[in-house]
Amino acid sequence: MSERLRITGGRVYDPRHAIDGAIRDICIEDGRVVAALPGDAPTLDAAGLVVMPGAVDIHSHVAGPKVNLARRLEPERRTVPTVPDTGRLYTLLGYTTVFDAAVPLLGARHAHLELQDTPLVDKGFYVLLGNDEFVLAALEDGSDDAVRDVLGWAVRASRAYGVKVVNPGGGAAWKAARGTPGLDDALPGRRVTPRRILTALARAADALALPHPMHLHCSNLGLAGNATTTLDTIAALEGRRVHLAHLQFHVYGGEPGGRPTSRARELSAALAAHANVSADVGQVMFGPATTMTADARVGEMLHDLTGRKWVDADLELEGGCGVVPYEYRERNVVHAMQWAAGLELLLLSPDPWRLVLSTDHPNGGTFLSYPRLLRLLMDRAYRDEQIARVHPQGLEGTALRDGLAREYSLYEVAIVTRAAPARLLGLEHKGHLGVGADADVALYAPDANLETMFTTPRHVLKAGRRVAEDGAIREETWGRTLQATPPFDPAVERALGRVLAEAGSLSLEDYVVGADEIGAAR
Amino acid sequence: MSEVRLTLRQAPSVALEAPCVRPDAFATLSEAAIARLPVEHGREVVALGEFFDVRGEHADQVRVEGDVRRVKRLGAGMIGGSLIVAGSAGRHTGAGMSGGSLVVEGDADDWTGLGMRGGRLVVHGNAAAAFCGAAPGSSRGMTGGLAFVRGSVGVRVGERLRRGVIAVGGSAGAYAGAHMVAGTLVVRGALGPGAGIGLKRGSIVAGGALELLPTFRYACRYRPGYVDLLFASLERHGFDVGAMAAGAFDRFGGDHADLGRGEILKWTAS
Amino acid sequence: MRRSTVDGQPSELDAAVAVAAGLLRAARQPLVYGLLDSTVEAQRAAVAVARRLGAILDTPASASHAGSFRAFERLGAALASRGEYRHAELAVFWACGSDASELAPRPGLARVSVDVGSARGPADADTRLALEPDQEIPALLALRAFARGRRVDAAQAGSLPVEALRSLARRLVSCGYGVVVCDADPAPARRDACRADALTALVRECHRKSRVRLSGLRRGSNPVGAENVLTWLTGFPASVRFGADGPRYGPGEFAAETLLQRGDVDAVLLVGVEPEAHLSNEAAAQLARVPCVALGAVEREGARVFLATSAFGATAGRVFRGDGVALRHAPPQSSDHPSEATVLARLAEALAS
Amino acid sequence: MTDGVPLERRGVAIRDTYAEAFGMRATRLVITAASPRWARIGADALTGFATSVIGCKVEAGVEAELGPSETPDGRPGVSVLLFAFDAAGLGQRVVERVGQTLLTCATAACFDGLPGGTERAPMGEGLRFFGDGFQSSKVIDGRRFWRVPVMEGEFLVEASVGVQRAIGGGNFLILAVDAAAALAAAEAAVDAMRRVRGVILPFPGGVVRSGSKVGARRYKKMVASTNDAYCPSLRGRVGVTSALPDGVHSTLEIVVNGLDRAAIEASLRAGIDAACRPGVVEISAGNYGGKLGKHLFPLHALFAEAAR
Repeated sequence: MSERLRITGGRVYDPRHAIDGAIRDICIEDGRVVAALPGDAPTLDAAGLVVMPGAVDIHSHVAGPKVNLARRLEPERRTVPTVPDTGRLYTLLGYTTVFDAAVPLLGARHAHLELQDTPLVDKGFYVLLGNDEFVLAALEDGSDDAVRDVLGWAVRASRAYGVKVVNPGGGAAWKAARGTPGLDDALPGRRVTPRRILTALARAADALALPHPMHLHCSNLGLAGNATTTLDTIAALEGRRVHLAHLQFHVYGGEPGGRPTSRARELSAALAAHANVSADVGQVMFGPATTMTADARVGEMLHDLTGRKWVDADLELEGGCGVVPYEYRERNVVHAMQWAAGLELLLLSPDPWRLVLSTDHPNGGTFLSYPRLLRLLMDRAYRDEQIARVHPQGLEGTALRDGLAREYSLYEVAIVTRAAPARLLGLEHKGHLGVGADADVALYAPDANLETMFTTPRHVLKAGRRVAEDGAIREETWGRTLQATPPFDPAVERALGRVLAEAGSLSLEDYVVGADEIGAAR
Repeated sequence: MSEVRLTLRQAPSVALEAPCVRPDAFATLSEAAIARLPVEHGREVVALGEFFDVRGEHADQVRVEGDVRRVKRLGAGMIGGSLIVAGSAGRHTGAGMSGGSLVVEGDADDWTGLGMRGGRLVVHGNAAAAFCGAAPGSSRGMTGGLAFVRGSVGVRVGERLRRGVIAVGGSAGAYAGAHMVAGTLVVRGALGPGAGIGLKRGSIVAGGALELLPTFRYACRYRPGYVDLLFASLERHGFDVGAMAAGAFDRFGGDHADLGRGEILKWTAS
Repeated sequence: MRRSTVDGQPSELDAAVAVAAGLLRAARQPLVYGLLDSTVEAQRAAVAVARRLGAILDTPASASHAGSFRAFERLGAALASRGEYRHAELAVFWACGSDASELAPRPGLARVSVDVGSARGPADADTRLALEPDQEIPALLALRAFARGRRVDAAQAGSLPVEALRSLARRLVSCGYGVVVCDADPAPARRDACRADALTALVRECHRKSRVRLSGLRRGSNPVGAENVLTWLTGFPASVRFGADGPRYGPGEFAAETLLQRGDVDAVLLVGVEPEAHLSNEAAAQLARVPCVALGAVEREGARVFLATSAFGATAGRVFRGDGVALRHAPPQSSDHPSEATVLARLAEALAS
Repeated sequence: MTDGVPLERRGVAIRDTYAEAFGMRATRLVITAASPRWARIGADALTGFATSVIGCKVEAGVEAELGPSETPDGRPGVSVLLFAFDAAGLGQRVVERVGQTLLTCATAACFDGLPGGTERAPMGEGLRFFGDGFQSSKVIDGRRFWRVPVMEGEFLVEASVGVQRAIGGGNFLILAVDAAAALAAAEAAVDAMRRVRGVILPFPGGVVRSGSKVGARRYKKMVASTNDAYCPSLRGRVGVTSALPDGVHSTLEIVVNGLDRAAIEASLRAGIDAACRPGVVEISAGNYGGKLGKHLFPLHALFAEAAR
């Protein structure tokens, strides 16, 4: 028996199809949008409501070893929700697809265990490469084809959706000698440079035709002067496709070792000039946060700042990770600058299809602050009120001082939270409401307070099921795990096996996640 | 002067979670409304009135009678008023309280005054483990107020104390004042092993025997002025400082395994 | 083949599950205890049962690992997966052995054994340092003070081997890569509330100047799995009560040992554990008086309901290695009995109906 | 009221005029020490050279000697009052004076004597930096104290002091037949007034001989100059309208600052009463025609109220 539903009379925002608030019916059958339904199909009255595709989070941290360490680290404040709550809370905001941005090969099985227990949303992750022995050995001894095959194997073995590169080569260098190599510095004891890692992996991701390009966390995150690194990185990619993660953390001016300032304007211009580059913003929101990153250097830096808890972990043959509880404060000059830099990027954005929303949950703040972020973008008066509250020195030199007037429209919001992330991810059936799309839909009641509007959708549908209504879960369904299936030459396994035999504590088979290890646990 | 009196009618068969017993909350409630407040008896949520006879209403003076050793979280989070437990109280009594007066006339169980933020907490008998201690993971334990125990306390009294004063008439178990950040802990009797471990700042005033950790270093013998202020305050609140009213203190600075800006003042009669 | 039993009498599984569900439902405060020798799949299923029941959920780690939980929550940790230990130039075995081949004797690895009372490290260590039990915490603090560059007064040090500790601290802060190995599930006599904290703080301090990691040895088949599964499903690694407002954490408070001693549970579901190995005599005696449902490969005497399952060794599933790496557990032999996960799923269904 | 009705005590006329006083801000410090002697030494040093805001920006004096039961730390003590025109200025003076005279004074400690005051000025907050990072603080019963390590041991000083509205410049004049009679009467008055709490007599020995008028005739820069109307030697000088009756050959003034009106009234009443003795012709008061301040103390009213 097919399940049908007609959503009637709503104002539809579907940027992929250039629908900007037109009154349309959306017809759903068996979890997909269809062109039409028989007249007797059940209806959901959406008159007066805003209808959007379910939102897609392109960069979050929701599953895997470091996320779970963070949960255990903070029983007293719980910034990082449990796995069941992650699925529920995302859904209650109208998000129906979520990607974890950083899972090491060795943590893939663990990440899938958590994804199996994550209800409601569709989900997946990007596997970490670029500081590991597998890629470094291939780069040193082999050809670009070898790197491509390592990448193909890694995505298949970990059942990942894409590939994430964090501080290319820098993680390995930090681990070996706490060094921070420049783009053309050879890593300690190696002939490989960050530039080589970067370009080879970007090329490999393209060669394998992964649906999402290389997802890159640039070097020198959080450090004064890192805007130069980011600009150099964009130049080094020579027009190859790349997605820059949490761009806000990489746009700082100032002297190395000094107080960072914002160079968001320049990065915005660079984004305009490079159509091959997309990014998510990594907005900082005031309040509690938990920093968790495969960039272990950042963990150490933040621990030195806070002097409190810190999890610092090394992973054999790969990098490691750092977890540090954090708090962003309005009256802290650096935090104010970070907050402003994110808003600058969004308000100066040359193309909403290439700069999308994220808080790098929970690094810049939790995903629960998305509605507040949307209000900041859409409501200038509210934004000005907030601007008046933050440390004034933090705003010096930022475009916020110029009185940026831009207010995002509902149409643009639908782009940066839905249509664009889906397109950047190569998700053909997400982020729009055309025929054949997954019937993931969020319906909002307009409200003068846009934070209120986006905090509690009136209805959320997942694969055609009415899963949430007015802030309560109505039915707990189970989403899919999304994975890419690039080809690779099995011969690469011999080389990988050699690396493991020399320096690992597991066999190659131990790295391979089985088909039976994904999908709903129950 | 009106008062709300709760008398245990039926002993709970397993622990009863009763954080609803708060004098500040009772101030605005009728007798019937108080009796309807929810408590958790194991997995069941039942009305307070199922277990207690409730007499009185609209008062922030509350007296609890009967054997309530299995009743947990009495007065937890209270912000004002007065709560008297006529006998011994269960775990987590007065946890997180930020104001008012809480008196346990008998003994107090584990985690009494956990994360206390203000007000006055008095135990006439003994208190068990983690008196005025810290919640798991929290960087700070008690952050304000005055708490004292006429009898002895168990292990880890005043862990991660941040501000406020804790006084113990008898002895203290192991790791008294562990990881204190600031504040003052006074123990008239002997202290168990590991007193002041991880002390960052703050003071432990020790009236009885104690074995110092090697990471404390001797400074001098004197009688710092604040001690007399503190003792005068304690006496005003009804805590007897005994022989420490005179004499001097040996000051040991530490814990040098940590920040090391705290002190242990060890009393000496001379 | 072993049969499930009800009151000692053989029973079909479904009938026994129905009796178990009735027994647990009738309890005012049930306890689900164990999960130590269980696969991740069984651990998940046990959480689901506990959640449905409104039970308290606990594992033996609440007693054996309490100090480590506390230290992690206060300070965090400096960890490494086992393969990393091959970089080690210095291994300090703190009153324990090691089963990691990466820390076996080899050129370039200096191995130090710190022996505390009768708790001794590897017999073939290069250097040994002997401490009395009451010197253990003072020694850890002195090491940390030395690592910070502080002095220790002879008057307070008493009989501590100050020079040996100073020398060890120097080695820890100057090595290229060091591993401190400790017993993270110590026997009851060695459960000091502050030992893990002092070890963690020491490693953190040394790590400012060198690279040092703490490796805690675990006991049981899948203790790290239990912590991980409980954490991602409830937010907490053990001692969780499913109350009216969701899962609540109560280390000590919701630990099986004290719950039993205080008579605060009136039914127990045992999964993947031999409780007597982890409980005091007093608590075990109370356990014997409480209606009990036990899953396992070996019938439990005195249990009202025994649900026969495959042994851990014969159950396919996933487990976590001691260093936190998830692995597939592929048993050499298979079992005719259903797995714990399967039986728990049936129990959850029976509770729902 | 007793308008127009002559009033006299023990044969001394009390002129029907008023003492004119002005609003100030005041604080009270409680100084304790190992002995009454050292408490007094500290208090005398702290209140030294603090007679008039005209020349030293603060007026201060000893209020009372305190027994151990009256002090926060149970040691012998002295309470002093300090007066200035505003809270900020008062706070600066407190920090300067406590730093110079009590931080340095053997065994002394210094506490806020107005702990209920909602308006606050920093004391230990400013002085703690002498501790060079070795200082520490304690909060006891909601009050914060700084412990500043010193060579002797520790200097204990409360973090802040309460500040309240107060009145400065309450006064009366003793018009006597000669200088000896004026001085004897003034001494008697001071002894009586010092028994009243809440007031200080900031001038040397509690007495001021150089009563002043507001401004000057000849020197425009002077804010105050000699009170020529009461100078016996200027009687009959061109330009002087003497206020002295015949037979008066010497005048002394008593100035009193108080925490409130009632304290000043009690103090004036006690002082005038004691000053009414042989050799004194008349009691008058410094009346500036309302130019000085808004607080007026009619002398006759003091005694009318006492009679009630």
